[in-house]
Amino acid sequence: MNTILFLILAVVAVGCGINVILQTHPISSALSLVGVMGALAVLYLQLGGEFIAAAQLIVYAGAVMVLFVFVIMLLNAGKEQKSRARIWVRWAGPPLLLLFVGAVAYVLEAALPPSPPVRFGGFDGGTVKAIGERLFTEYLLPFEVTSLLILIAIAGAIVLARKEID
Amino acid sequence: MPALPLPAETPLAWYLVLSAVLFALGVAGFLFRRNIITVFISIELMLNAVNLSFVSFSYKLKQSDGHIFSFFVMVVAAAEAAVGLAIILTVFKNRQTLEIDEVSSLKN
Amino acid sequence: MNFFVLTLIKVAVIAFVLLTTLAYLQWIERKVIAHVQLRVGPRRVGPHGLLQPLADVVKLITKEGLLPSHVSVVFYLLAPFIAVMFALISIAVIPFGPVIDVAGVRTEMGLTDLGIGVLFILAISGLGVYGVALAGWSSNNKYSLLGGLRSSAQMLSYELPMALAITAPLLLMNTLSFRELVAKQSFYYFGFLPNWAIFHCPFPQIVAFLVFLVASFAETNRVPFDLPEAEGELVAGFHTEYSSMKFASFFMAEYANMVTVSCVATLLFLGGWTPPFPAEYGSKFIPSIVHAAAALLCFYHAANPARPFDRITLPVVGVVSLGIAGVFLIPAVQPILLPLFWFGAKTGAILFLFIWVRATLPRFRYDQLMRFAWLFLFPLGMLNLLATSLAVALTAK
Amino acid sequence: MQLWLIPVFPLAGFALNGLFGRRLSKAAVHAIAVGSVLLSFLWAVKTLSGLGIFSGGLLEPYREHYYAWIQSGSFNISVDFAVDRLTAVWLGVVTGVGLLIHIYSVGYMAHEGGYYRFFSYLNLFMFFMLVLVLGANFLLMFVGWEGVGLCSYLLIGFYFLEKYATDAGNKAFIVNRIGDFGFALAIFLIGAHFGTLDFARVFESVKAMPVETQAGWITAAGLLLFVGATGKSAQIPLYVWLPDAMAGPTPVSALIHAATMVTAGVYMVARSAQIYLHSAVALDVVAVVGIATAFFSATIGLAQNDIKKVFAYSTVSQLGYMFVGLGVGAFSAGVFHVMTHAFFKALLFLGAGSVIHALSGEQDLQKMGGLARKVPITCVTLFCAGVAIAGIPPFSGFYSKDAILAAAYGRAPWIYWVGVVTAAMTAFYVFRALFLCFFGEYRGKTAEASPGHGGGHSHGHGGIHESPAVMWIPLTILAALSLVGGFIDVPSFLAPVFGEPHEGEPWLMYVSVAAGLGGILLAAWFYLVSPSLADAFVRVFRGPYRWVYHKYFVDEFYDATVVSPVIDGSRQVLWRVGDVRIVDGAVNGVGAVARAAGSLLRLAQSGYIRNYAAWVVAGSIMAIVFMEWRGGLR
Repeated sequence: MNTILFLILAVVAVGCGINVILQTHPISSALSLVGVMGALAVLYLQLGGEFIAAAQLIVYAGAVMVLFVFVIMLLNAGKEQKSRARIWVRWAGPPLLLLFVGAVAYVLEAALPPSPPVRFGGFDGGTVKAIGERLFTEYLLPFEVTSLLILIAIAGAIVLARKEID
Repeated sequence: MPALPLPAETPLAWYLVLSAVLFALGVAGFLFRRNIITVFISIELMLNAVNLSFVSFSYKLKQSDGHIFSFFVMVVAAAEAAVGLAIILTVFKNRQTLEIDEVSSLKN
Repeated sequence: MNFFVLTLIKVAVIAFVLLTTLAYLQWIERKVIAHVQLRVGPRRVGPHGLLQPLADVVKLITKEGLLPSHVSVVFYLLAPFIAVMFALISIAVIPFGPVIDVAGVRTEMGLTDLGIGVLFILAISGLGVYGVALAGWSSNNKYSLLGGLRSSAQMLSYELPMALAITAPLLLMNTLSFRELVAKQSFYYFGFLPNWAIFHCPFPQIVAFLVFLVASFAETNRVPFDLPEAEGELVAGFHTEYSSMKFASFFMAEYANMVTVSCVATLLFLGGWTPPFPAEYGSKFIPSIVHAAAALLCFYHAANPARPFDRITLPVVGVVSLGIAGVFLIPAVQPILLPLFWFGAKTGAILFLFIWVRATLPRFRYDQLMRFAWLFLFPLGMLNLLATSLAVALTAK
Repeated sequence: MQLWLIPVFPLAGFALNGLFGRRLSKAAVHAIAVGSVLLSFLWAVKTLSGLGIFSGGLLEPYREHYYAWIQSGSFNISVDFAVDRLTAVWLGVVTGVGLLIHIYSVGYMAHEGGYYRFFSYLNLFMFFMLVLVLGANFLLMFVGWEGVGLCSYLLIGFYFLEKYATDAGNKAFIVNRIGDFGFALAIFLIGAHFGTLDFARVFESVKAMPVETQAGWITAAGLLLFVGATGKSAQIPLYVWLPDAMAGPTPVSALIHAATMVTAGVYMVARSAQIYLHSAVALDVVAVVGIATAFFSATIGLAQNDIKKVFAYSTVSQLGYMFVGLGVGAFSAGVFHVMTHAFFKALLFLGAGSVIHALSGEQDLQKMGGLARKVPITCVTLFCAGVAIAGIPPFSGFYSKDAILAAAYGRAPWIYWVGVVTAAMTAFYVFRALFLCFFGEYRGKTAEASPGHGGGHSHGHGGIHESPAVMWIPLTILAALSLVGGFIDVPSFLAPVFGEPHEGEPWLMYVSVAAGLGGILLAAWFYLVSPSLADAFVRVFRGPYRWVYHKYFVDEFYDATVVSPVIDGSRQVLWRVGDVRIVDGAVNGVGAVARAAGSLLRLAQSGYIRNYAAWVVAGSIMAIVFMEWRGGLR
């Protein structure tokens, strides 16, 4: 059951991921990314991350990507015209990429000690309660710093956006 | 449920490999796409992949730190998206293009 | 496999009830607005136009589904689907009543009860925007595009006050599951004043409730925040290019969203299916009394009808409602029906508010909309949240 | 006991006045300032009485630990305050006299600009002074030490629009730097040797050591500490800053440059008594420097015409006395003299201030005279101070000076005799100043503001007038103290700290008293009976008089030997060679290298983001491969 679900979601995720980079229109990429996020959210649930799954949907899919779509629509970004061949990228890119994937997979294979298989509910540290407790006790400082960061980001975004309004 | 030829319990490594593949896809998108927004989206894809591996590792270690890290990643990604998109807006307003290679005046 | 069967049954029941509700909600809206505006509204199809929704459905199904040539097909077709899907999904986590026994099967009213139901609702409502935005973008029409832009910006902006307003009662109740939320609101101060969130000590959530209501108006693109589909400016906004079932699904999505937010408001702030005063003071007789009163009204009007046709129809309605009143008196079914009644009553009240507002208020201007969200609602929600957390912190053991 | 409250009150006052004083009314400002000092005075009294100071208690030091300041391995310094009887004396003097002077300043500064500035500095000074005396280790003491130096600098240069004031401030600051450098070296030496700076621990381990007969490192420490003392307490050769420090407002001269700060050196030496007791050389140096300072500055005092300068030199010479007391091993006597001196010297300065106030800023004795009727209270109080400082029994100066001289005779008679002469001179110049000021006929013009006093006095009150009550009440209190202060038997009070004081033969006492009376009578003869005699005297001894009048040309000597070489050296060598050649050269060199490297690396920078990304990917791949190759993964 678990595995079937995983396979389905993995297929969905990878499919959408490929779609992200194959689609020529940014909005298609954005929506494919939303698909990836949805799949990942369910995977998080499988891994016992209730809170993170919800956050994934709310923050990423619900806010960030909507912002992307909004901007794409605002700029009315058209299709991307065919790349004039930058030759070395054409030839160096794909093998480099495969090498990269291989390396990462290999490292995972090598670095990962044999670990328990995933069962649904095998880990209950991801509930909102648990996360909240740790977030507001030992991770309090990072949390506050993050809020500061967001404040700065807001200010920066406003400044940047305002500059080209007037 | 009919019995399946699959393990009833998923190996953790599968999740990690999935995240690796997604990450690689993100890298590919970053490298091969020339629309700034798409490049940005690829970055988000990479971040998501990393989050997945965070969460899987925290499953393995039975600690919620991974979740907290990925939470921070999300928050930072949100901030980054806000600023980045604002920058993209400005670039577009100034240069009427989203071609990432047009925006190369930073050299020399 | 009992679980699957049960779930399937419940899905069937809820889907049927919900869809009928949606259809008739629209009839009610037309009627109410008509009466507000001193018209009579639909009354050709069936008595008092009661069959109008069916007629509409038939019409919408049988109409030709146009596919404009200049649209980007995939998203054009995807958009209404997304919209209606996310609108209906969120019903899944909403409980309508307590856990009950039906024919020895113990089950809860409502599909399921997530531990993080509230977060789920938030997430889904956040995703709902894609339908509208995509519709606006894909139908490749400047009005639609504007509609889509507006709706995405508007929904992003009103997510925040909504989330803040939701968070405040959660602080008091200290849970994320709707069922527990209701359980926490099922007591009475001094034996009669319900400790619903809006009355909840140490910090009544009236402000949060109001903020939530306003934000939900915006989230559902209802008047006075219906800028994405502002007829006056944008023809029909994001669904200008849509027709027949595709249009219908947008319509359905809007009403489903209304129902959802009303249910959420009921569960979060109005104590779900708990009666406004305890049973020992006779709250269990209220439904019967209401229906009986309705019946008497019908009989009175039947005695001296405004229209000849009423002589037949009104008594029928009266008898039916009398029957309902009787049913509510059967002790066996009371534990099932009473919660449903109260839940329906509260939700209905909020839905009526939606309609009423639509009949009353004019539309905002766009900048006013944004300013209202960021400069009024957001600070208000934030202050309320701060005050609540302070109160909770001070009164915590 | 909450010792920390004592310094914190003035600190709060400083913060309030310093931050908001500009917007506060004068009343609020001095209410805050005086109130804070009053609070810390009361708290000090309460604490001390709580420690049984008035009931023969506090035989052992009482200390409070607040927090660990510096911790590195075994060497750790904590912020502790400690009170023993020695500290108690200073606490009383600093807070008490400080309070009186604060009150006095309310009247004296009433017409000055920068009112809040003045009071906030004054409070800050109180804070640092209290930290200095309360601190339980050398470093904390050093903090207070530097702090009071800073405040002294700020307050000397209070009229920062006047060049001479700022110059005087700089002079005080720089000269003190020299002393502080010695003090710092002493601290390093002690820390290096004992691995701690805590008074108790240091002195314990010193006690365990043999007395050094010839130069050893204890001597070195003692001498270095004494260098610091000479700086802060204006001893030869570093006394030159104190007379110039009179450029500050008179209450500052009274509080900082007479009563409290300048005695910090005495406190430090007395505190380090153990070290000095273990080094005969250091002790003798202290005594000799002290007596030399006392004598020389007394001679200079003879010829000064600025009333504040006279008292300044007398301060220097009295400080010399104190060091004599310390140097001959009569620490308690020295401390005793600190207390009495605080009373009568503060009184002298405040009185002088009152006179100056009355004359609207006139400081030149030649332009005074006959003021006795104009400012009777000031006159009376000043004469009380005079008899006190002249050592006339039974007034306070007599007891302390006598104790010192007796001890000095016990150690080395010649010091005693020089001291007697000095005492005579002291009596002479003090009464010279008083007679010139109060008797004879008025030699000055009618009041006009002089730059020496901030020009603030060119206001309504016409003619010469007695000071307001807020000024003369402190005067009377101090007068009473300087009359009866001698009956506070400090030496036996300090016995637990320094051991019992030794009694001298009675004739010593008679001699010194006679000397004092002689001085007074001589002054009276010169300046009351036949004033012309003084001028004749000057004409006869023109040469010596010139030397004395010009303070032995010490300042000019320092200018020639120290100051200008330093300036030229830094200009020619440090700037031309060191800065331009070496430092700038290095900086520019680095820049050039960076530029060269950059022009190479620039080739890799295409400006195409995706190229960079490709580089990143390649790099990470290489990193992973490398890790695997090194087997770093398992």
